[in-house]
Amino acid sequence: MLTRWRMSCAALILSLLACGGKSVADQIAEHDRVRVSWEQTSRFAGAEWLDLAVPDAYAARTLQRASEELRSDSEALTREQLPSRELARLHAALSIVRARADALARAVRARDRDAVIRMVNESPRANADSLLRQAALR
Amino acid sequence: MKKLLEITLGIVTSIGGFLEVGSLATSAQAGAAFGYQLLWAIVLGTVCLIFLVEMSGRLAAVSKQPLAGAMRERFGYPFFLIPLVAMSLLGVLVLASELGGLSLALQLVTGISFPWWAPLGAFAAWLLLWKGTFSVIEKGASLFGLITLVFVVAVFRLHPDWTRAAAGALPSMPRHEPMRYWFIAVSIMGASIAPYLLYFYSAGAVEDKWNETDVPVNRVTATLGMLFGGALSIAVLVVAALVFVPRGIRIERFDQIAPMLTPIMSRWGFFLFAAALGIACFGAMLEIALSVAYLVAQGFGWKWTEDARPRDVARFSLVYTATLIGGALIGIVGVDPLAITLMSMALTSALLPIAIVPFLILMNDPHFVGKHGNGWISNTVVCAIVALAFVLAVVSIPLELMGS
Amino acid sequence: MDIDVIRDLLDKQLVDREGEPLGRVDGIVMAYSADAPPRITCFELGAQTLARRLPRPFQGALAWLGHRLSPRGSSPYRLEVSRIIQLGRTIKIDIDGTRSAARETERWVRDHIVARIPGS
Amino acid sequence: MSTRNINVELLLDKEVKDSEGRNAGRIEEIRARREGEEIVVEAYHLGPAALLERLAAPVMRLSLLRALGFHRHAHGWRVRWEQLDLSDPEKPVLRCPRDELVKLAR
Repeated sequence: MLTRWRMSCAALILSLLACGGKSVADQIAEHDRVRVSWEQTSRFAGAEWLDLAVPDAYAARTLQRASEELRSDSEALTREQLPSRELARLHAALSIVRARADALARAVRARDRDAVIRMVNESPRANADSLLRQAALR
Repeated sequence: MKKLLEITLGIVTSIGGFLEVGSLATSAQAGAAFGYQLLWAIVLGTVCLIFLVEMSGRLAAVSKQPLAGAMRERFGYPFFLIPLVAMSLLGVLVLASELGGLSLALQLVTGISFPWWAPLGAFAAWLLLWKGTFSVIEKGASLFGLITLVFVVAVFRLHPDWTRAAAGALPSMPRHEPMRYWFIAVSIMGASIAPYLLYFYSAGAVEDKWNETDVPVNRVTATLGMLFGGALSIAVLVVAALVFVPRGIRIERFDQIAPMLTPIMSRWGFFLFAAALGIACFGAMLEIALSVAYLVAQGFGWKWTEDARPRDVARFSLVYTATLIGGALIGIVGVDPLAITLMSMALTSALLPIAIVPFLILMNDPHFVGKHGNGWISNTVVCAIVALAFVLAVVSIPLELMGS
Repeated sequence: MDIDVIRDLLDKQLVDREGEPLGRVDGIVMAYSADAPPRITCFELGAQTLARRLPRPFQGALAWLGHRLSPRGSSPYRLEVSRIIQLGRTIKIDIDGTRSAARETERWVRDHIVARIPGS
Repeated sequence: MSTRNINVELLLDKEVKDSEGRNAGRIEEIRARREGEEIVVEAYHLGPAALLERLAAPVMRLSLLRALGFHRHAHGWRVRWEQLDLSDPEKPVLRCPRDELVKLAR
């Protein structure tokens, strides 16, 4: 009786580990999700700073944090074995978003409102309606 | 009339004391990542907590024994060490994450960098415990805790689609990122079913000298208080969903949560969030440090009360001081508070059976609770939810550790 | 009056004349002789008694810790059963807690640590 | 006859062998009575395990478990003080065959 019980335990754990290991598509989707999230976090920090809704120190630190997180994500990218075409696309997108986060951080520290306005308008805006519908919030 | 005052006070203290860094962080992250879909975890956690809080108050009122003391007497010394050690270590870890929340709040308000705040926050909490009495702490921390009602105001100003929100209260399978979904569900349940709340609540009932007549009052205060508390967590989740989802923001780091109220209340929203986070965490730190001290002192039979001067309850005071120092040390290390918070909440779920199963057995022992024993409803509800939390935790924690 | 020694005495809370806690019944000593009914003679308190109740591997650790913490070293403190005033939810003992050795560790922690911190 | 001090809490869960060396259960409880200032031991209760006894009693009240068929079949014996030889507390031995013991009403 005991061996049968131990066998079923091993089967359970194996199945969990299988679904634990991320497939390539999952990894790429995760990188896209992280990048978009930090891109929108930077845009949101800039916009709220322009509305005087968040203090300068918070906006600057969040933008700097976004840049650091994007850097560590691109480092993680180099460690993963992904198809080279996808690798190039992800790296390119990451560097653009990171550059904008750094620029926004500098502009906020320098209190250069015009630069921040320009960069916030330039950066892509998340499609609110489709996101709300996807998450069944509307 | 006295009973009415006691009920309102009981409800107020549980609302104020409910939200802390765990429920705030997990609800916000759940809303941002999965919309209303994880509402069921808060509902289950709150229902379970209502039964547990009511039971711990009833145990104290009927047997005049707080939870930890009754556990030592009922199960004997060697067995009692397991919940003692598990809950004390968990208490220090959860306290560290509360300290992380408080430090972040202070950083948001002052703009000064974050690791420096941890020892200061711990010292302030220690000072209040050293000089204050139990009623000052319980009532004060909870009355200030009412600031967390700002999330309820925010929810009504966002006009959510209530029918879709209600749909979230029914458990459903995740459409994306299943591992993350179950890990946050476990963290939410760990955040709401906080064992330290039971030790604190039962010790408070003994300090306030409850008796059998307080059992019905306790049933009302526990139910309504925790219900409002649960509603607060739901409010945080709904606001996070309606603010972060349309903006495509997922919560990876704690400070991403900070501007949660600014789209609704602009600069006021920013500072109200920081104040709510800071006060909620400070209140929780006091409760956790005291509950570890209650656990250890009652377990070994030392004199324990918060209403005496520290020198008259030397070892009791020493334990809460050590707990705060332990929390501060982990806080100083400066590990990302969101990571500590989520993991300590998930670990709470995994360790729930150690704290709750002996408690359930106690509540069915006529030697302790006489005719006020548990009905089959509370036994089955608590068993089912604790078993669910435990299984989910055992499954999702390894996956999360492997994933990150 | 019938007593279930384990359920009614072991691990129970001990209090002195004024009801101040003395500690818990960590151990119970029974005088055993082959030809007369054994008698429960005294209660034992202290880390050393607690250490002995642990499974073998842990005993060393707690005994060492107990030795460190309790200044009087490792011999456990004993309270004669004859001094019991009242058996019930707690066990009341006819002694003055403030001077009794049962609270020696409490006094040691108070005098050497807590009293030195201002505002205590 | 020499008297020796035995720590009761260490007796708990000790396996008791009967005169033929077979396991007669573990010491779960000690029934005593208070005579003036003295507490005199009358009998020992043997059963599956002390902790199980402490857990089992209330848990069996859970109608849920009884419904699932976990009915109490645990049995135990009541051993009078003179029937138990504790000269070596590590190895308690019965001074009589097991069938002379009184079954515990559970």
